[in-house]
Parts: sequence; C-alpha cells; structure tokens
Amino acid sequence: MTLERPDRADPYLDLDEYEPEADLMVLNFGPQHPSTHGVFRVVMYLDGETIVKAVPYAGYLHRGVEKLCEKLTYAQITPIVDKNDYVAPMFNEQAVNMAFEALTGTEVPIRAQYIRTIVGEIQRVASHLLWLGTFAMDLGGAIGGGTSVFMWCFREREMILDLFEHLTGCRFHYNTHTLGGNRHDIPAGWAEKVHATLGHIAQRVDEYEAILDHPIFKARTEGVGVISAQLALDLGLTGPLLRASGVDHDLRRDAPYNIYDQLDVQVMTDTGGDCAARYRVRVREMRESIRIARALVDNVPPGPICGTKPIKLPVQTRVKDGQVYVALETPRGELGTYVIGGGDNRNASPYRLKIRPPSLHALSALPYVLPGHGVSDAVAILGSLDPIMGEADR
Amino acid sequence: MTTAERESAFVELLRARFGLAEDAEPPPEGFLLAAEHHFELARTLKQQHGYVQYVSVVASHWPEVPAKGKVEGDPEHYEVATLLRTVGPGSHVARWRVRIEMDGALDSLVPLFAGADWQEREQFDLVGVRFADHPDLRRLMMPEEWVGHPLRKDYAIETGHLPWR
Amino acid sequence: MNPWLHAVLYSLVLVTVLMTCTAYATWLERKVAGRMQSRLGPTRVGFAGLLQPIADALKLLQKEDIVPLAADRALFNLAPPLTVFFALATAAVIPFSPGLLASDLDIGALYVLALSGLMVFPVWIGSWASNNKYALLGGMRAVAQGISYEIPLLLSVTIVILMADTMSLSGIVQVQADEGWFIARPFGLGLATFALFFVAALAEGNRIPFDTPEAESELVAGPTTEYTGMKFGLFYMAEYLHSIIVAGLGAALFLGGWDGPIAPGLHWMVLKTLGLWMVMLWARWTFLRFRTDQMMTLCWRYLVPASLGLLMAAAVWVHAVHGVS
Amino acid sequence: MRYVTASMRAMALSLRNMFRKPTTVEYPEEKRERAPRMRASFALVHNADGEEACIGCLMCERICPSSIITIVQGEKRESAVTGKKRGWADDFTLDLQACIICELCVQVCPEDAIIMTREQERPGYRREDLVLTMDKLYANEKKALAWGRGSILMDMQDPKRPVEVPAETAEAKPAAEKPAAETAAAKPAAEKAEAEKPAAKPAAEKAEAEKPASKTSLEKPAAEEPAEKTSLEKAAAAKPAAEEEKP
Repeated sequence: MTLERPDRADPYLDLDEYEPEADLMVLNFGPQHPSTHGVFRVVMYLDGETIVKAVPYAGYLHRGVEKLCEKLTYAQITPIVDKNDYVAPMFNEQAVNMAFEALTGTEVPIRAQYIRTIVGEIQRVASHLLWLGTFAMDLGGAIGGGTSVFMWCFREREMILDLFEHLTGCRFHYNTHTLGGNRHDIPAGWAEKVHATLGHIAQRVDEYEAILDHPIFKARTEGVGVISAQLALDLGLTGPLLRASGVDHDLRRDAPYNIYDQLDVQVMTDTGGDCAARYRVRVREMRESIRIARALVDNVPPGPICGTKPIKLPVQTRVKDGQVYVALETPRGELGTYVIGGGDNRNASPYRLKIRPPSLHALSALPYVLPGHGVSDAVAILGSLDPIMGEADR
Repeated sequence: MTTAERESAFVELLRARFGLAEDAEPPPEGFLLAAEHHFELARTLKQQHGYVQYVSVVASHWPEVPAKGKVEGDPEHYEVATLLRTVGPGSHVARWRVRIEMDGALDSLVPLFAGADWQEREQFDLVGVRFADHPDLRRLMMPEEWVGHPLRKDYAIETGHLPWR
Repeated sequence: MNPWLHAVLYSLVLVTVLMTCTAYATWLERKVAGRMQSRLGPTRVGFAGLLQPIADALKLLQKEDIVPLAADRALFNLAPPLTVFFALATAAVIPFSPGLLASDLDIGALYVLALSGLMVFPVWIGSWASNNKYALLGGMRAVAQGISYEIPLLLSVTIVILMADTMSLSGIVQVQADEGWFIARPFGLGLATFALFFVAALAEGNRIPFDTPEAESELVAGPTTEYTGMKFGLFYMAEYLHSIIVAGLGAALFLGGWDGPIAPGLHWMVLKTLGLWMVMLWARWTFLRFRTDQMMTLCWRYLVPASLGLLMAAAVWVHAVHGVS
Repeated sequence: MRYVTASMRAMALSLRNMFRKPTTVEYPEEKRERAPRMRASFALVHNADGEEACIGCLMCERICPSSIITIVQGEKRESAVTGKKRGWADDFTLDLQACIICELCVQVCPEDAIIMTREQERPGYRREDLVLTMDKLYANEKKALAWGRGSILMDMQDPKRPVEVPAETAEAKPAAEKPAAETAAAKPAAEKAEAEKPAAKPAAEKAEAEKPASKTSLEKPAAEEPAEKTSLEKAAAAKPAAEEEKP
C-alpha cells in the first residue's frame, strides 16, 4: 500500500471531510473473527483495501472484575483476578497481592520472593511463546505454515504448564500467590525439571528464529505498524511494545520489585517500532527470562514462604484506609494495581480496586496505527500488539 | 536520579506551585489537589520533569456521608487519581488526587497524552465522572444504551441485572 | 473402440478415481501436516483414520444448507458445482500413460491453460453472490491473483511447447521420453522454467504462500465465507482436485510424464504426480502468507519479466539446436 | 536467492519436526501422568476412625470466592467410635459448574475433610452431573486424591516454619504420613508418591535412582555461593536437553 503513513493518524478523522463523495467500504472486523484474539471489534473504513479510519470497540469480555473485587475479601480476590490475563496468570495474582502487601505493610520472605521471580520469568517465556505462535498464525493462517509454528510453540508451552502443574497443582489458574508470600513451596526435583524444560525451549527458540528468518516474514512485518517512541509514551504503551519503539524502560530494572534489584536484568530494546521489532524484542526477552530463571532456580534460599498467618477466614485481613499503586512488568507491560483500602464489609475488602491493563493501552494504539495499512496488515498489527481481551476488558 | 529523589522533587513542585501546604506530610492516600491545578500540573510534569509516560487514571465514587454527632458530613462526590511515570532507571510515578463534585467535570488530559482518551472514557463509563474537553466521551466497556455507572457505590452487585448463578 | 464411448467410459473412471484420490489426499495431508506439527492427525475413524474422508463427507452432507437472505440464490448455488466441473474438465487431457487419457487433444496444453483461466469465474460468482464483504474482498483478490499469475504460467508452458514443438500433452511427454526430460535442459533453462511454473501454479491454485483470497486469519474464509455443508465441501474438493491436476500437469510437462525405467508408465506418472503434490503440501505447511500487494509485485515485477527472458532464451536455444524449421 | 535458501532451511526444519515424537496423546486410551499436586474435582473423606471427617464448621463455605459450597449444619452429637461430642454436616453440596479450582476450601478445612481429586474426567451429560452432592463427594474418596490438604497447606505457609527444614522434604513428609488413600486406580501417581517415601519398593527403582541424583545437584550450587549470576553457564551445561523425548 503506497498511501502515505503519517507518524500518527488522526483517530477523530471526519469521514465527510476526508472525502465528501466517499465510496468507502465499512468492514466490521470482529467481535467474532479468527484473529481478534478473543472478542474485540474494529470498524474499519476501507478505501479500496486501505484502511482510512479504524474505530475499535472494547468491552465484549467485560466481566466486572473490579466491581466484584469490592465485594470479595482480600483472600478471595487472588483466584478471581487470575482470570484477567489468562495467558500469564502468575502476574495477575502477584500484582494484586503486592498491592495488598503494600497496603498492609507485610514483609514477603526472601524465599517467597525468589519463587515469585522464578515463576514470573517462566510464565513470561510461556506467554511470549503463545504470542509467537498466534502471531505466526495471524500471518500464516489456520491452514499453513503459521499453524505449524503455532503448534510447535504450544508444544513447548505445554512443558511449562507441566512445571506449574508440579508446583501448584493447576496448569492455568494457579492461585498460588497469597498475601505475604506464596501458597505452594517448590517440590522436590522441581529445579531439575525447570533446567531440562528451559534448556529444551532455548534450543527450540533458535529453531523458530531460523524458520521465521524468511523473506516472507520480513516482508509482512518490516515497516508495518510503526509506533513512534513519542506515540508509545503518550498512549502509555509498556513492555515489549515500548521497548520495540526504542525506549529503554523496564520496570524490572527501573522500579525493581521482588529480588530484581539484586539481578542484572538485560533490557531488550529495538528500534523501528514495527512488527518485526516487536518480534525481535519478545524473542530476546524469552532468552533473557530463560537465563534468569535458570540462574535463580538453583539458589532459592531456605525459609518460610509466607509472611503472614495463612488465610483461614475471609475477613482475616483488615486494611486501614490508604491508597497504593503497585506495578510490575508482565509480558505485556506494566500491570498496575491501584487499591483504595478499607471499604464496606468491615474493611476486609477494598473500597476500589483498579487494574491498569497493559493490553487496553496497547489496543488504544490501533486508531493511530491502522490507517494507511491494508486489511492483511491490520491482522499483523493487532497480533503484534499481543492483546489479551480478558485483561483489557476485565 | 533515583526514585526517592524524584519523589521529593515532586513534593517540592507541589508545594511550590500547586498549593500543597508547606508542612503537609505525604498522606497514605496521596496528595489531594484542587481541580484547577490538574491540567497545569500534568503539563508541567510532562514538559519539564520528564513524566512522559501516561500510566492511568482512577476515578472513585464516594457516596454522601451524613453528619453524625461530631463527625462532619460530606456530600456525594468523585475522586480522580492520575498517575504519570518517568521512563528509564529510577522510574517514579507521580500520583495526585482531585476531588470533583457530582455536577463538575475534570479537565481532560487528552491534549497532553493520547492514551488518556480510552482511560478517561473507561472511567466515565464505569464511574460516571465527566471529563471536560474530551474529544470523544463515549462508553468504552458497557453497551451504549446502558443505564447507570456500574462502579458507583449506589450501583449494587445484587440489584439490577441478575447474573446466572 | 468408438471414440465417444471411450471418452464417456474413461471419464467415468477418471472422475471416480480422481474423487477418491481427492478424498484420500485430504487424509494424507492431514496425516502429514499432523506429524509436521507434532500431532497425530486423524486416528479415530477406521484404521489410522483411513475412513476419515468418508466421515467428513457424511458430516458435510448432514450440515444445514444455509443460503443467506441477501445472497443471489441462483448464482450462489451455481458456483460450487462449477468449480468442481472446471477442475475435473482439466483432467481430461492429462496423459497418464501412452494412450491412457480421455482425449488426446492436439491443443492439450492450450486447453488446460484456458480452463485454469476459467477457474476464477466460479470463485468470483460465489463471492459476489454471497453478498458478504469478506467474500467480496476475497473474490477480488482471487480474480486479481488468478489473472496475474496466468501470465507467467502461460509463458512457462509456452517455453515447453516451444521446446517440444507440439501442443499435445502426450506429444510433449513423448518428446521428453525420446530426448530427455525438460527439467534437465541445459544451462538451467529447464529448471528455471520448472521453478517458474511451480510458483505460478501454486499461486494459481491459491496454495500457501499465495492463498491471500482465502486468508482465514484476515478474511475469515474469503469467497467461501457464507458457504456451509457440502457446498463448502465442493469448493474444498475443487481446490484439492486442482492441486492434484496441477501436480500431474507439472509431472507431464517437465518430469517426463510416464517416462521411467522398469515399471509401466502409469506407475511413474502417479509417483511423479504424488511427489510433486507432496512438495506443494510440504511448502503449504511451512510458509507464511504473502500480502496481496506483495504478491502482485512478485508477479509483475519479477515473474513476468523472468518468464519473458526465459522464453527468449529458450527460443534462442531451440534455434541453435534445431535450426529454423 | 534469499528466498530459495531461506525456504530450503524452513522446509528442512518442518521436515525435521515430522520425525519428532508427537505431543498428542490419544486421551481415553492413554493418559498422561499428572503431577501429585494436580487438583481437579472434590472429595470428602473419612477420618482415621472411619467416620465422616467433616464437622460442618462452614469454613469452606465462607472462604469460597464463588460461593458454590452449601452446607447444612447438623446437631452436635457423640461420635459412635470415640464417644466425643463433635459437629456434623447434614448435607454438603458443591456446585462444580462455577468452581474456579482455587483450593481455598481445602486450605481452610481444619479437619482435612475436603480434598481435591486428581481424576481428570469431570464432564457430565447434564448440569446436575456437575453438582456434587454429599454422596458423590464421599464416593469420590476412592478416586486418586491430590496431595494438598488443609494441614499440609497450612504447614507449608506457616511463617514460623523452621528454616533448617530443607524445602525438598516438605513434600515427602506428608506423603509418608497420610494413610494409603490411593487405590489401584491411581497407579502411576501412587508410584510417584512411593518414590518419595524413604522405604521404597523395587518397583519404583527408576524414580528412586533419579532421586539421589537430584538431591546432590540441588545441594551443590547452594553450597557454592548464594549469588545469582555466577552459576549461569554451569547450570546451562548441566542438562542440555534431557527432556527431548518428553511429550
């Protein structure tokens, strides 16, 4: 498509002004569509096959989690928010629990911090693997090479889920973090499993890179969906999206939590801000996460894994008034939790809990980026943003 | 600059230009500012202090507290917390709250941060607080024809649309 | 034998065989693709899933036949059988062994190209009649792609005709049996032509990496979006038929058709067709998809000039070897 | 030319994957081994005296985030075996349709009465099949039970847990303590639990052989130094791709 792409398109474009006699095609993309990664709708105004204006509609997966959290007690919130980012649930649990710990001033034992870091990094690998698979599928289709990469990525991700199954008993919605620490300690022999699995995956990642180092892949991704650094910052894009635009920012290094202040986290950045840059950043992050997890898993110090008395009664945790914002770096970026403590239900549940979803910020980039691209590119761009609708809509 | 230094610089800025009392200790709830400072503070932070990343906006609804004995009553109002962040090492989140009356509106940050568009729409949708000069203040999560704002405290979970149990 | 009787009987046999082959081509493809993706493929229906194609057909027949309200009913119903018809009609001139073909047309190669050019019509009819935007976009892409890639396909076949000095497919195979396969022509001429033919044929048949008309991650299912049940099945069948026939054509044009030692000709032809088809399948499960504009660029900027250049080179070569006839 | 070489490489890779062992397992005939901590469905168990362990204290009903547990408290009365006065649950209903498998009910149970099972076959033909009544829950007791139960989970999270106890033994201890709840139905899992007991049978030789090895390799890096970044390459070299064949 040769239409000139400005740095950022005008999302409030008046179509009558664009072309009063316009013969535009309105393409309703989603909510049920193979590559909207869940239920998400974009109304595209097409001039030929070139997008002139894109109007996204979110909210098809809105489940009222924030309202629900106002009624539930602190202990019960963890398994509920698990379902938000269903590709990286470890981070959801950790985010809310870190916020509650900040509210109550609970110390997290060092062993629990190690476990949290390790499971987080392993989860990051799993999440990026899933992204790689689905992104390849967006480019390659359900019948084609994309599916092959997709299946291979899922094959490797399955091994990570096995690791979590051994640790927590669940493959997906773990409920393993709790106020003040973790609920499950590392079982015997888990470290060996982690080494074996991650070593295996590290090799396979090389294979994916080899298969995707192909002119077709490059043609489909390079120069497609360029997000400038300024636009990324303005929109509040975080994580790999921001780093692919050349901004050197990673909460693990810049606002460390857990034991990240003792770690030397390599922040992967790339210039270009296009789909190819996002792909490179995520693949490098996968390697870095594998490195961190493998380095940590042998050195988990002994000790307790929970800093408070284990949850016995729902109303056990009482919180004084206060407001905190705690953020951590998930595979999709900054997952923040803003909690206003002390609500009804005798201060045992938050007054207001707001989750800052990185996916929603990522999706808000669409009206700025899509115009000027074709429908094929729209799919690639949407895929490269890695949105998880469960998290975006909550 | 480290995070702690940025924090104290932020407090200094609030004291110097945005009407924070000189001796005010940082309260656990975060700084409460007057609404007229809101946009100017965001602009200053973005253009002069490196708070270039838009983080989030959190609105909350506070129902009327009737006066009871010595405790003073408080009319129904909204509170909006805004969060901005610096990027790079020593990242710091600037966070302040603004109180909005029920019929009031807060200046929108969309002219400064494009990302404020959707976030303010979401808060308008779920909590009901209005943002002045927002280019496109529609509902984001709920259907267009939805009545009421779900995250308000008078919108109870048990009433209205009963979910399947 | 009466040529008419021969044609009718042979066609009946051919259609039956080809349909069965198509059914089992889906089975083979699913099996191979499954193994490539570290899955098992069909295993449940019959031994190693061998009855899976029949189960699929039965399932498709049972499905509700939905015609959208806004669709053009007559055209909508016409398109699926038409695709299968065109695909099968192409098979008439493919020579499986000496004398074993429905009709030994003098202009066999031209006939094949003409029919495969017609293949875009049923797709366009279906997509237009569906009255669906995704189908429309897919149909437009299919037409653009079909017409564009017709040119390199045609030119590459022209080179073969030039070298063989005949348009009859069995004649072309016979020439190869006498003088050596066309793919082995010196200076890489044959190989380059074959590569050109193969790429153009992949694109013509809407196979990955050129399947932009269907492009299920973008256009849901392209022209077939609104089709259900057996109508969809027919489109699918036509696609497989087309790919098998194109493989057969490639084998006949470049790989010497029935020519081969020891075994009778039919075996060799089937083996070569299957091999070529497997390569197409293999490519299908390996590559990502081009974008429409990139595909057009590839065609008009690279393939068409390359094929013209090859045609000239072939003409010079033929002139040098055979002199002016 | 770039196209040709890259395409060759990609096709070679996809061909290579064709000769790897498939991940898929033909499920009902062949089952993958589940971890001992796997949690799926629920069971109520009898205590050591052979009585219903549930005392109807409503702890699980209160903690449940999706409020799916309904208990009818019974009168306090004497136990037939011990003669002590204790509580009883007259009815216990657990609605699996809305269960989020969070394990909180197991954790808060003071009597270790509610335990999760490891059986994977949870679906039913009707909605009522997913409502676990008291009878169904007690019938589930014979199925393969998960490792987690109230006392174990509480011990594990105890903030005053002695530091000396190496974390690795935490799992072995309860496995040895608990009555042999696993029946023949849970053979692979039982073997695994067996391997963790000190007195292992020859049947579990393979698992046993692995265990000392894992022990030593676990202790070795810990003994060297607690720093994180140093032992990177060493760890990487330890097991390159031992799980190549693992599905």
